[in-house]
Amino acid sequence: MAKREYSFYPGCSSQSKASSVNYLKSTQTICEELDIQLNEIPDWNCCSASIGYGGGGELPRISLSARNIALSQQAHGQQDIVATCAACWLATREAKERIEHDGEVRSGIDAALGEIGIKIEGEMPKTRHMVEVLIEDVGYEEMQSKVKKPLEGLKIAGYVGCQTNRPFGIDGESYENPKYLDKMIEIVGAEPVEKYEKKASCCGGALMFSEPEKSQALVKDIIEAAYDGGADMIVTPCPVCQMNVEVYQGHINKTYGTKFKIPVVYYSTLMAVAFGRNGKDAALDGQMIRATRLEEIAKK
Amino acid sequence: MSNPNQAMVEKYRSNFLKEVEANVEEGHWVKMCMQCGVCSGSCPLGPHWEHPPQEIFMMIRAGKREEVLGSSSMWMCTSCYNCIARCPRGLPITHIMHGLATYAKRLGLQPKTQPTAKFSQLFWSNLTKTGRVNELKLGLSLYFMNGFANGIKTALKMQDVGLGMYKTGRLNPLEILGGHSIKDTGGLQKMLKKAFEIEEAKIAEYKG
Amino acid sequence: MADMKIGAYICQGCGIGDRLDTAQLANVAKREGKAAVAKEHEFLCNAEGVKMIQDDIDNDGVNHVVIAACSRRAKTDAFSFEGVTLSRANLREGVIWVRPDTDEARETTQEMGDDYVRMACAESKYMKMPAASGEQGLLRHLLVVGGGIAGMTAALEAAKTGYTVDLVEKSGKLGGVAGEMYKKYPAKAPYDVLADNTTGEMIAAVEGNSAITVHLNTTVASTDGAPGRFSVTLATESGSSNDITVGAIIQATGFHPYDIAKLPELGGGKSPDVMDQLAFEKMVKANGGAIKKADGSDARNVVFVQCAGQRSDTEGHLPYCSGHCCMTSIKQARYVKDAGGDATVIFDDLRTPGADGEDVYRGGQEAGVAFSKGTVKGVEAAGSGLKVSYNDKILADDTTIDADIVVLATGMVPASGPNPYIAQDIEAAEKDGNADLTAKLKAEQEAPVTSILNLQYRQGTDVPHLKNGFTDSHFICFPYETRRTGIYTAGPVRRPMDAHQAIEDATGAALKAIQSCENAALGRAAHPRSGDLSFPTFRVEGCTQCKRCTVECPFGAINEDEKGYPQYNEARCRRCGTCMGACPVRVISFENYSVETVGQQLKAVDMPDEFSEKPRLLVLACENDAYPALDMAGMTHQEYSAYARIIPVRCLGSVNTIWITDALNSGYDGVMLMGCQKGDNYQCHFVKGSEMAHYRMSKIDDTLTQLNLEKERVQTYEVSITDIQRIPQIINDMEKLIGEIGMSPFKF
Amino acid sequence: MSEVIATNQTILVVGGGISGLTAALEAAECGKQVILLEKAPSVGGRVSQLYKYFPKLCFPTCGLEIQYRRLKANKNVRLLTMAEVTGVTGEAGNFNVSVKVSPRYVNENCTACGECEKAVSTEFDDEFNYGMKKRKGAYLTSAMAYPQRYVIDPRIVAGDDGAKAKEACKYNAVDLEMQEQELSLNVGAVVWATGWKPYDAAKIQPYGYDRYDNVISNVEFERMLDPFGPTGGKIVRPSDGQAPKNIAFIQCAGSRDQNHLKHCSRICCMATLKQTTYIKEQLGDDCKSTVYYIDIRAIDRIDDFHRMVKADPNVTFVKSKVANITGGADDNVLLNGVDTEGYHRYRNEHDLVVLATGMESTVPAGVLPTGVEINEHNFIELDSDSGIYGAGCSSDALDVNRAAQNATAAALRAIQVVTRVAGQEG
Repeated sequence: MAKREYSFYPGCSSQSKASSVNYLKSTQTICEELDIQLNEIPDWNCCSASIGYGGGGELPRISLSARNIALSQQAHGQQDIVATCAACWLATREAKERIEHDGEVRSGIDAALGEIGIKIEGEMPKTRHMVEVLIEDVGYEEMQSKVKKPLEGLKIAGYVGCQTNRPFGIDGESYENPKYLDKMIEIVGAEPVEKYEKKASCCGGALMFSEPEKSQALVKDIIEAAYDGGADMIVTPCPVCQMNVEVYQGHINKTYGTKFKIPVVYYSTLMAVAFGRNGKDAALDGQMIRATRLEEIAKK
Repeated sequence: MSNPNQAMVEKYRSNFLKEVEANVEEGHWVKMCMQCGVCSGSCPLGPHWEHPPQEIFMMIRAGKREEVLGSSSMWMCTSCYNCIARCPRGLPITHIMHGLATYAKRLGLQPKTQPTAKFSQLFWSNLTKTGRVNELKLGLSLYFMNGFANGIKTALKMQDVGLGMYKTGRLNPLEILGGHSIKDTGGLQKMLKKAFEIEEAKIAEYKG
Repeated sequence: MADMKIGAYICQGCGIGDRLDTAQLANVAKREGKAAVAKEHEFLCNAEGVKMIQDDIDNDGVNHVVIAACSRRAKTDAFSFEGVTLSRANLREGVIWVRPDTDEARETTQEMGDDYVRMACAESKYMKMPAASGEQGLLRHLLVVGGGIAGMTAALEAAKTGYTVDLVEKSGKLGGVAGEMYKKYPAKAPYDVLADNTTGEMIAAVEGNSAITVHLNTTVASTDGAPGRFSVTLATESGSSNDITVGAIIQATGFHPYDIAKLPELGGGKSPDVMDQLAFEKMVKANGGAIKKADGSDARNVVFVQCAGQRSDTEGHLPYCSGHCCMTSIKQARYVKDAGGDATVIFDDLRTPGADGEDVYRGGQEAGVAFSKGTVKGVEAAGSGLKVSYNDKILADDTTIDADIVVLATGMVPASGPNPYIAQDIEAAEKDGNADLTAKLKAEQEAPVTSILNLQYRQGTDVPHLKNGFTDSHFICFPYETRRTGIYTAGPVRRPMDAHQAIEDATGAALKAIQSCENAALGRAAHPRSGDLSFPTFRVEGCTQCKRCTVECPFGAINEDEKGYPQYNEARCRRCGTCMGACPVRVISFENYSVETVGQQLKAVDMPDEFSEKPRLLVLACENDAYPALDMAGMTHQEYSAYARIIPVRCLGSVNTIWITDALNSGYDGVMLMGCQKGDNYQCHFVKGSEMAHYRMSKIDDTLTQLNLEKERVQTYEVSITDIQRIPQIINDMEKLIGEIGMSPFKF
Repeated sequence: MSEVIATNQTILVVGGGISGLTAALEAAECGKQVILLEKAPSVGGRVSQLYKYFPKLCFPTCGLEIQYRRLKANKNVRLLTMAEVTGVTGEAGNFNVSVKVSPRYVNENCTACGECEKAVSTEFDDEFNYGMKKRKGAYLTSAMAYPQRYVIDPRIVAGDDGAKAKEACKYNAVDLEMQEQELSLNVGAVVWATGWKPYDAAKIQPYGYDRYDNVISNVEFERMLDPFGPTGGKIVRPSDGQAPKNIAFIQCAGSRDQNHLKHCSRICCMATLKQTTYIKEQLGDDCKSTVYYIDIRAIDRIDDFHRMVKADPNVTFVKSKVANITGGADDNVLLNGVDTEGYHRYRNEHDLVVLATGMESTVPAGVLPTGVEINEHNFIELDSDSGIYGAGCSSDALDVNRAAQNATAAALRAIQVVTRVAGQEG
């Protein structure tokens, strides 16, 4: 099987010692296993996520992604741009579509990029989420074939969240009840929580900072539903979700008197462990709430 | 005329819908709402909206300019895209809400203490400085956005989170010294300046 | 016709042979049924069985065929013989499938079978082959009344089918309301744009069509005759008249806009800038698209008030929705937008249905028309303009909006003639104690309404109304069923509708009119007894000129001659037999359906004596609903009493009380009449048949009293085709009841 | 069936539902030759699966009985069941139509005695009951089925059940050797009346039709009222078979929605209003209904039905498109949304939800000649010269009354074509 190559947009939170560096680490691990080569976009910049709107407005915000797209084209031609972060993926893909469909936006972007002597050439490359690469290009079957240590006995709530899911969706799955994460849980040998009602609910996203009480109330429901479903841990494809659901459990416990302590891991972590890699490669050391069951399996 | 707000009122002869269509991101969609209520019912922060999206659309049509632009409602958007996914008329509601919020902010009409309005500006400033987000600085500036005393309180409250992140290698205290940056920060800022200029030009003509 | 020769054929298939003694059945047919031929066959409906029968017809002179097998509704393809009468004894669905297969039941089951064979033979004996009267030939010529878009469409479509047409228009020009339109919606997707009014092209097509004769300034002075031979007198404004003969008639007389002066609270009649949709349309057309107030100044703000005086129970308002008004207001609001103004539509429910509706709605929004769900409280003059106060239901706000022009979306008032049954309706309303309705109908009766067709019919001058003046069919499945055969209404006179629907409607009506001509020429009945050649005749020497048949015919088919004798008008008749049921002296009959064909059946039943504990229940079941339900009871193996003897009738309206009297005199212990739902939501296929039967049976008590019999022995039921479990139950209940009140003493 | 004779003066009607039946019969009763094709084993279409019609609340089988009687009596109509059009070529006055006839495995000898059904045992989802019930491999669609002839499910033909069915039939009606046939028909005009299918409720993901037992579609609700249907005529919750006490109707479920059907399906408002009367009829005051709607479209003179239902204290109307459904206790569900009249948020618990799913046109792609215009809603546009005319719900989302009306008009257009052909050929 030939090596698969992509133009990679890691995003701010994946940088070294940033909040989802563990996501990057585990992703790199599974890419090794699956023979995927990620070519980082040189000098990429922040996408401004969704929350940047208040400062950035429309055109400046889109220009950020446009710069990344142009740089990707410059360095990697028409290679698909792949992001691991939902916000990065969404912002880039939305920018691409807006540039394509809105003439006024297009000319504004051309002018802005012109200031720094770069431009978008011809058709823009596809913009994809890492999960799409895994499902659509690699396929469940091939992923399953790499499993060396099935995660038997683990029950996992697949928490898809918002932006990995809406408005574009993964693999044509429904917005309300996407199943791909459950399928990924299954192929690594664990059991997904069925009817996980909160799987596509919002964790409060960027409002966690400005409206913590409101956001934490949403996170509480997400965790509660996972416990209700008998989950040992939660898995997610989104760095914002991962962080929001993992790191505020202490606060939520204080506010609501709950006793939450459920690990929240990335799919890439799960897969890295199942593929037989060690805890470090799987970035298990990045868990604030340690995923001890995974650690045990990784040590075996 | 130097007050853009007043300029807008006059330009559009009090027709707020036309103003929104001209100046707000995706504003031309507002008229397509058929008042079914799915967006309002779908919003995870719905109960916290003073006026949910669909009511805002109706208020725009009814010309309730101050009430809309001065509302904290749009700032409740978590960008979860539920409304967009479900809207039977395909309105890009998330973007319209962002657009309205930004527009209100540009005209200086947003609620002065709206935390998300502040945070979103902090976020933008943070990222545009170096081209990449400095999570530590962002966090700190956030804690202190409502003054020093409050900031200390919040920082203390968030201590456990910060410590946990630090221990797992997901937070770098050294970021305070600068942290991640793109190489071509100058270029980036030039680009953004241009983009801002183009956008400002749209409303500048009414600033007089 | 050759001598009658009955051939009875008894099937042994489907378990009949196992459950019944078919040799005995054959014997019964021969001995009692007087069948010249009686044969058993193990599988009568297969090619061999059918051939056996056909051979007897061809070679043996059998001309009255009795099939004792399955229901008359089954195997109709196989049992279809030309030139002979056909009677079916229902041994399968009607006997073995509704009785348990037990030793105890065997005797009574056999008795059922025997009786059904007797009945079929008796019926057969009194049946004749029906043949058309030849009263009218094929006349490929139609009268269309109304020169609007529906009338013109009907004329053009008929002409395209090879028919000639006289098109009558009361006014001096063709085009009607559609001709007044500034623009219209396109006939094809995308519907979110406006198209030019093409009525002018249609008028030119009509005027240029040699098959269509246009009569302007003309009305119909008189209409007589029947499908295939209507004689019509046309009267022109100038006083001249013109006699024509047509095969069928389409009435497309359209509507009047509701009078806005009745809506003073909405400014109707108070300001020239408050107008209805038609007036607005005319104004825009006259101004070539400019929106102008009465004083000639430009109107910038136009407010459309939906449901003005309609969908309302308020006295004087229209209780219905006119269907088109939301779409029309959106169109007109777009005129305003196109002219650079602002338009707001205030609605309750926005009704833009179907494939085109949502496109229209979105198109209006796209064009910038504002929509507001609300209730308008009032329209008042304010300065040089108008102020509309309303409750904004979305913002839950009492508010006002300024307007230069207010358009009231008022409803359509059908331009139908006077309701021929208004007197009857008033009587019924009075009987029900419905004072509101009575008052409303009386007001309608007093209002002078000009006749459209001037029918020279015993039952009035015009097409009966269904409700609120619309001449619609009452049947969901059969939208064109007027109660005047050969006269079809189309467009808004039939039902509120827009121009596109009116075009569709008129095209369908043209088919029905053409079909009516074709049927009349062959003497065939129209729906629902399509193709039936039998029609009523009467014995003139027995007739007492009592006029019951002419009054009770649900279709106004029967006229009276100068001596007061009935004239049946075959082509107007729907062959239901209500006249036959009405006749107190029993002189009316159809060739194959008469007082005798039924009366002899019920008399042919073997009547066990009073002490046998074997009662006999006569069930007269409407063939349209009750009988199929009984069949399906058989198919689903619902058991019912072995004492029931079921005779299908064309309609309960055809049941003559003599059958009841005869049944009681013959010793039946109970008589059950099963017909369709009557009343406002009638399901009777002949409109009034079931109701007439109920009325007549309400008078049967006297007979029972005279005979000293309990009233409960005769019951009339409203049943439906889905009463597959209920009908067996009511039969069984009757058996139980007889057990309680005892057997009839009239068993001789 | 090789003896099917059609000429360019024959009208082909495709689809034996209420529209196709109407078109075929109206044309035939004008003296025209008609071939009527039906894909299913029996005619009647969607309406045969309904309990009652609005606004009269009368029974569809009542009208069908009349139509079947007209059909039985009229030799001008030739009915072919289990027949599907695979291609149409040619032009008005001269079409060539390819038809695939699937084997029924039962020939005209069948007396509908039911012995084959008794003999077989394997059960399958019953299409007539939208899979809410099982039927055997030898079956009659319903007691009203016309033609009244059994069908053998192809899935049992090769097995034991096939042999048992054959053995049980004393009349040589079961023919397991029957093969699929290809027919080629020459006809003058085509009336296309293949009708509609209920929009797939599972696609309306926020409503969780595929996740919650007690979320059903309006067509399924309709089947519950049939005494011979899946629940014996009882309105029950699928989860536990209990009578519901608090039913929600969700309007525009899949209609007026660019994520689903863009058009308004016209009938769903009236269908819901009608269904509230079923509830009243069967459960009286013990069950409440709530109708969540955007606009109630009780068009024209049937608005009085709307007002009658509105007056029922057991029926509540909420102007709101429900945002989504989540699970509750006891298999109940929670409807989340806002009442847009004044903005009242709700999270209402209901024990049964009926989705008023819309009409999806079944006009096939790639079968009709390219000249026939099919619009974005998948309805056939009227072109009076095309010789192919959409009727009923192949032309628009229509109620039964309008479908019959429209089919009558379509029949005339077809007659005009064959009349012209007859005139030309003398």
